[in-house]
Amino acid sequence: MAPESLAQIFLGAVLANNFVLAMFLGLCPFLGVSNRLATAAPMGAATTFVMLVASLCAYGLNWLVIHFNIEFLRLISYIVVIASAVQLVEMVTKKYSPALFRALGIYLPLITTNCAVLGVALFQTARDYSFMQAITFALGGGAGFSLALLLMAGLRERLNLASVPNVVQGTALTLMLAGSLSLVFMGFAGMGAGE
Amino acid sequence: MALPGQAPPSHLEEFLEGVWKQNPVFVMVLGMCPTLAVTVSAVNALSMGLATTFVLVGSSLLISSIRRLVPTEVRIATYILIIATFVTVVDYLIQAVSLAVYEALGAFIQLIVVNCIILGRAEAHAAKNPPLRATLNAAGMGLGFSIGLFALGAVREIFGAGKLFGFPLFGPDFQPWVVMVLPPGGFFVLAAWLLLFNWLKTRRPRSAPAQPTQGHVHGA
Amino acid sequence: MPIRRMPFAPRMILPLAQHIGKPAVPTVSVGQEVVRGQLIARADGFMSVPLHAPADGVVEAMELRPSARGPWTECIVIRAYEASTQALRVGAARDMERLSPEQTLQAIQDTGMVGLGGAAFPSHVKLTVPKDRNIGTLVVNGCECEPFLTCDHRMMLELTDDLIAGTRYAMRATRVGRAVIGVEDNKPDAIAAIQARLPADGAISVAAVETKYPQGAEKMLIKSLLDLDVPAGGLPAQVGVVVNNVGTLAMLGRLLPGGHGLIERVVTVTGPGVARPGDYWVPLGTPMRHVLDWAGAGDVSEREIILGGPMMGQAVASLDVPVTKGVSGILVFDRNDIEAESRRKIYPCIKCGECVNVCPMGLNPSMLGMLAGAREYEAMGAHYHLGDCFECGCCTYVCPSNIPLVQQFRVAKGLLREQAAA
Amino acid sequence: MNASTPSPASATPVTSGASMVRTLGAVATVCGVLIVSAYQGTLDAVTANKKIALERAVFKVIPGAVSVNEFWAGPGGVVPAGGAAPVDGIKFHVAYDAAGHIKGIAAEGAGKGYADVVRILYAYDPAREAIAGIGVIAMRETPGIGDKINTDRAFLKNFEALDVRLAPDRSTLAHPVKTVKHGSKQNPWEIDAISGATITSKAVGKGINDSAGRLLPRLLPHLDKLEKR
Amino acid sequence: MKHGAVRIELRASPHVKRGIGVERIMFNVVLALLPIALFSIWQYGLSALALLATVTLSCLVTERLFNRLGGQASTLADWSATITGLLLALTLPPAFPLWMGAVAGFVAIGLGKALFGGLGGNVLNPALVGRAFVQAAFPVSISTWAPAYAGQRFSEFIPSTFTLPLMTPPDIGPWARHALDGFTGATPLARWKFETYFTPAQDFLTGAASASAGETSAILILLCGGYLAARRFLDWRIPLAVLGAAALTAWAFQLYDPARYPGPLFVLLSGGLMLGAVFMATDMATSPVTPKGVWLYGAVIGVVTVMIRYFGGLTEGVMYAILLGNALAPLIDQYTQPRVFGAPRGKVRP
Ligand SMILES: Cc1cc2nc3c(=O)[nH]c(=O)nc-3n(C[C@H](O)[C@H](O)[C@H](O)COP(=O)(O)O)c2cc1C
Ligand SMILES: Cc1cc2nc3c(=O)[nH]c(=O)nc-3n(C[C@H](O)[C@H](O)[C@H](O)COP(=O)(O)O)c2cc1C
Ligand SMILES: Cc1cc2nc3c(=O)[nH]c(=O)nc-3n(C[C@H](O)[C@H](O)[C@H](O)COP(=O)(O)O)c2cc1C
Ligand SMILES: Cc1cc2nc3c(=O)[nH]c(=O)nc-3n(C[C@H](O)[C@H](O)[C@H](O)CO)c2cc1C
Ligand code: SF4
Ligand code: SF4
Ligand code: SF4
Ligand code: SF4
Ligand code: FES
Repeated sequence: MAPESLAQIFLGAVLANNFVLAMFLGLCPFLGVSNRLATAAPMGAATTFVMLVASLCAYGLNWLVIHFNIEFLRLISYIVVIASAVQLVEMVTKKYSPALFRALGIYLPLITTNCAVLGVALFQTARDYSFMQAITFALGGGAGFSLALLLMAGLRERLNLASVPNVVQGTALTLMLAGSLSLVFMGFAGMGAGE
Repeated sequence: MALPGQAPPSHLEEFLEGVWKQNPVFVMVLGMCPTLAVTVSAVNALSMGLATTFVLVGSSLLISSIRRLVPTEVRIATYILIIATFVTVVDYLIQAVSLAVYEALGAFIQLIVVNCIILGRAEAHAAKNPPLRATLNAAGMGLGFSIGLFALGAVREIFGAGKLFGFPLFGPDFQPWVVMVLPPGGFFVLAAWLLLFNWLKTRRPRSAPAQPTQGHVHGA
Repeated sequence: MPIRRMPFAPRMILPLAQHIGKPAVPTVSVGQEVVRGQLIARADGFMSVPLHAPADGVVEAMELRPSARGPWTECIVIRAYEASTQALRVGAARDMERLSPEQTLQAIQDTGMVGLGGAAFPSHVKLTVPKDRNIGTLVVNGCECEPFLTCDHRMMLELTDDLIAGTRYAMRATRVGRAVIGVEDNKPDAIAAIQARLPADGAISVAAVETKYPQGAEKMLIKSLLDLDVPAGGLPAQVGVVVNNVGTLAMLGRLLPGGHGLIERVVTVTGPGVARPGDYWVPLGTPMRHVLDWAGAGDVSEREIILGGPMMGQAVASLDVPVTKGVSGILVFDRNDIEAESRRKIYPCIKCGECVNVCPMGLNPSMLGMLAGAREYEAMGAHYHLGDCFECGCCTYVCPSNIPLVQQFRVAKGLLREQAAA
Repeated sequence: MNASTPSPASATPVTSGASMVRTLGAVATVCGVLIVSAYQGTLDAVTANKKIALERAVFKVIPGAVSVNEFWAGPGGVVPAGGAAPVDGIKFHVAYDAAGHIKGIAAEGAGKGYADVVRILYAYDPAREAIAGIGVIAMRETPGIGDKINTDRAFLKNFEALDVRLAPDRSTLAHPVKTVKHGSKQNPWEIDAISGATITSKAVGKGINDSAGRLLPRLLPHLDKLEKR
Repeated sequence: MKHGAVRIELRASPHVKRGIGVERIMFNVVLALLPIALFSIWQYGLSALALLATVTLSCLVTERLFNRLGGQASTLADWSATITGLLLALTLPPAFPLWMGAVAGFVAIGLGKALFGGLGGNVLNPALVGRAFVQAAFPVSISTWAPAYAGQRFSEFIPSTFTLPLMTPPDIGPWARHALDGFTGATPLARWKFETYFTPAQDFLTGAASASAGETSAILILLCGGYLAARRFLDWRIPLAVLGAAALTAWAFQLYDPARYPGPLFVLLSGGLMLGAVFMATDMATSPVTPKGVWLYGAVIGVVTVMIRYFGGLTEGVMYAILLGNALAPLIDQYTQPRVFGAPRGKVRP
């Protein structure tokens, strides 16, 4: 049971310790899929959802491995179960809610298990979060990921119309933006601390 | 990697591919999370590089040796299983060797599981080539990855702490650039390296108009 | 300064296409003598208007001559006799009171009247109410088309009775019971003059509107007079309004009763390069060179000559281009202005938002400009309503980065049009 | 990384379920063996490392101690670690001197700092009923600012005798441990913050206050049981 | 009359322009900044002067350098780099070592502007990018304040000013206390945050409170901003929105707990809010263009500033609030496109 309050956990994961910009989780999708606003929102939603699933799975699994005293199977069980859970969700949505699937489904395979998703599981375990804390953490992480994605997409769309030097095109540009955003988010450090 | 129709590359090329031509950090821009997260110091960077290399080589070897037996349906599942295994192993090895390093790298050791380089290699190379090639290629990739990490870790440690491998470089009252060991520093230093390479590319006379290193869409 | 007459030029050049629609068809032949006001080309169908001789003289040629827009077009060239006077002679007087709406429209077409507000759109077409619509109001556009121009102002002062009469004819033609004359509030004298002449029945009223380019744009004027929004991409008729320029109606009032044709119009000649600026009665077909000499701008060696106003007017390539029905003003800029202009450095868009604030159509020229720069023309049309831009030029006027916004928009529209066509 | 579902429509011939299960089973076995052997192989080394690390940490805050035992303090009393942990038990370490007498108690405290949670190990001296020293276990505070709590002499001096006496009813601290602005410490239960790093300082104070506040009331009644035997 | 060699100019309409160019706007902003700079020199003396000069120079040199690298003509003439330099310097503490100031200038223009394509290309306020960078790089130096109106400010420099490059500046505590006894080195915001001490308004107005150069002269800043706004060189709506939103938020909190939270006046006068609202939030390149967007943008900045001040770890939040506003600007623009004339009402466009 970690000392932080739910609010601190959530705000932290969104701002000061933003999953992408401060904790370096889920960078590959962040760098890869942040070039268009249209895709940013659904991508963020899908990721958030998957992170929630992962968090739930991990919480249960962790209890099991501790209970049966087989910690050495923790990682392998996490990855396998989370992966299959997401695939399951994917199939279910495809079957029962095609609309939702069209909106998010295409992104699911992209994120089935990226650092952000497994990261939620591992960090909540390492910090032995309670159930509520874990869920809050997952939601905050997802929100943070989405926020970063939206901001980045907006900036990149605008820069598409600017005369950016050739040398700076591509990943370098995205990284510079990410760095600057990360600087900005430092401003929220210590939110709710000390109280 | 050997495309159909063209002669397979020599073993040396196989090894060097990942070191330079397809360098995971600077060219393919893969596995960014550990790259940026743990490179606050050269030591951490190298440890992470080693750990990743171990997993790369191990999983590639195993996968390529059983590549004929695995049916397509469960291909990915098998790979994940194998990779996760080697990660768990390396996780314990590091704990056994040095808790300090273990603490420093934290969750990012276990996150090697989801490092795209590894699954990418498994699918794109190990599953299609004999063990020797697979191992060489994986080793090359590992080396390339380690070099990339070191390039970041070194710069960040030098600016951020005025040290390299823990040895002070500038004397006692050097003013550390804290930002370098903070998250933004990671982004900026990597961006700087990429800029440098892009710039060199554009300057080379015969090379065509600057070919920007493209952002890598996850798993695509 | 009242409107002055301008003598005939030795040669008159009359393009057969002075209006939107099908060109007129000549009814005279080379060498034939013509009398001032005589029909020389007949309307070719509904979407067309006839042409009349501006002076006594002889048809010297029918050939291709350069037009203001550049391409060469078919013209009738008339050599005017020295003796020719500028009195209106030819014409069969008619009693307007007894004409039916249809007959009135026919009479309007016969005078060869087009919109003098700039578009040169055949007035009888505009005044023909489509079956499915009913027009409630006739809006008379008494705004001065653009800065510098004064012709509409002068006509409101000097041809007030004609204006009222013309308005009545137009009302009958369109069967509307109500007409509003919108005049910018910087012309109180015009408003007073019209007020004094308004008929008792109150069918016609005059209203002052804010002086603010492009107040005269149909949509803006309708908005400020009647508070009606003409739908994006739509015509005034869709909100039950027809808009006519005061010049158009004044000329109708002046010509219809006597059954005369449109052979001269009031043109503002002005600008830094002009010695005797002012408004002139210019016979249609008078070459630019003649007008400039008369107004004392002949010997400016380096200059820019603009047909229309500074904001939307067209720079002309040749001094042989004639004054046509659509020309409301001639503007001459001299060396200094041109150099001042060419000294301006073009910067990237700094997102100051001036253009967005000023655009009367509520567009986002900044974004449109950047898209144009990136050649993303489809996006301009699809997401940023390029089609609604009516090229008032306000954005270019204010842009501190000196970005040629509206110019780019024209190109973009052109390309999109071509794509649509292809 | 991307585990894309192999679409049924893929060109490859569909393998029989049996062989699938067989392969997976085989692979799983191989992996199982690998993992377990790695686990077993490293177990001793790892536990040894952990013990050393722990002892180093504890001896640092409790100088003169030579051995350490781990306990749980539950609502019902204290039990040696290793067995099942009591519900919301608090782990603490008892350090003994050469003679086997209790030299001090060490326990963990944690509070939200500037960048992230700051985890510290504090030493409790039963004799003086006071905190006798602290050490940082984990923090992500800003180098040069927050991490002064490790090095700042003036700050560490706070913890040579930080008063954590229990209130008469033995159920709470007599005076909650409080971090005050730099230079304004008045009472033995106050912590004088590092100027410029007030937030991290507060995190430390909060960590001690919360942890000691819960641990001491449970622990002190059973202090005698902890003697080495 | 002769019609000899006539040269006829052909240009597309419009043929006239308002004629207020970028250079003109920027130059006026420089003019408007000078009084503020002079005031800060008057307050803090030689060190402030040296810092202003160094930072601005560093910005100009960097701009020129990147012109060279990019193979374009010099863009110094558009004055925007000068503005960046002056503003950056005005937001730094007077005791800031010069070499760090130079770094800030380099980062501001390089990372903040040039690499994004120069004037108008940048998405974040260059000056603030520079400041955010050094704040994260040298957190100690950037929160070390020197006393205003120190007796010998025109005869000697603050000891930390001439720190050797890459070296740690000396502790200026002793110098400061001897320069002005009873000097605590805490800004009004820090004193409020950690001692709940409400600095009286006149201290701000006279600039007696210690803070960044140029932070402490609210009235002067308002005057200079007013001049620009009057000449329509800056968009008055933004400062209004920022200050309004900040004041309202502060007022609400004060109602909630007057003992804990200061009033609107304190919030408006303290820290960099004035300078930020008037000169930095208004940076055109990094603020929205749509009428609705401008108000939203300002409001966000105002509220976030107060939130960071009240609940964040930092004592001052203006910089981060503005940068966040910049980052949001593209999104804001997207969702507040003006309504096209004649289009159905209340229709949002992508
Ligand atoms: C291609 C074109 C077609 C038009 N069709 C009609 C029409 O069918 N009915 C009408 O009343 N006006 C029509 N107009 C006239 C316009 O409503 C407008 O009054 C005319 O273009 C002059 O407007 P402007 O001077 O504001 O450009 C048309 C104009 C153009 C250019
Ligand atoms: C930007 C713009 C400005 C205009 N300004 C005027 C004006 O000031 N006065 C005017 O009579 N017509 C002006 N027009 C033309 C009117 O919109 C309208 O077409 C004209 O008054 C119709 O009358 P007409 O067909 O008799 O010319 C303008 C058109 C545009 C696109
Ligand atoms: C980049 C940066 C990093 C900081 N890191 C810390 C930190 O790690 N711990 C801390 O307590 N304060 C940190 N601060 C300072 C806090 O924001 C806050 O200003 C300080 O704790 C106020 O304490 P004081 O009133 O004693 O100066 C940091 C400030 C900046 C700008
Ligand atoms: C009203 C106004 C405010 C400005 N504020 C800033 C500023 O805060 N920071 C800055 O670097 N440049 C500022 N500039 C200069 C210029 O706009 C800035 O360098 C652009 O961001 C360059 O693209 C300002 C310019 C104007 C006209
Ligand atoms: S170059 Fe351009 S302007 Fe000249 S003739 Fe060709 S198209 Fe027309
Ligand atoms: S020209 Fe410019 S201002 Fe006029 S309508 Fe078009 S975009 Fe708007
Ligand atoms: S006026 Fe010019 S510079 Fe300003 S926003 Fe519009 S296009 Fe950009
Ligand atoms: S660009 Fe537009 S205005 Fe120019 S010629 Fe082409 S279509 Fe006509
Ligand atoms: S409406 Fe045709 S160009 Fe503007």
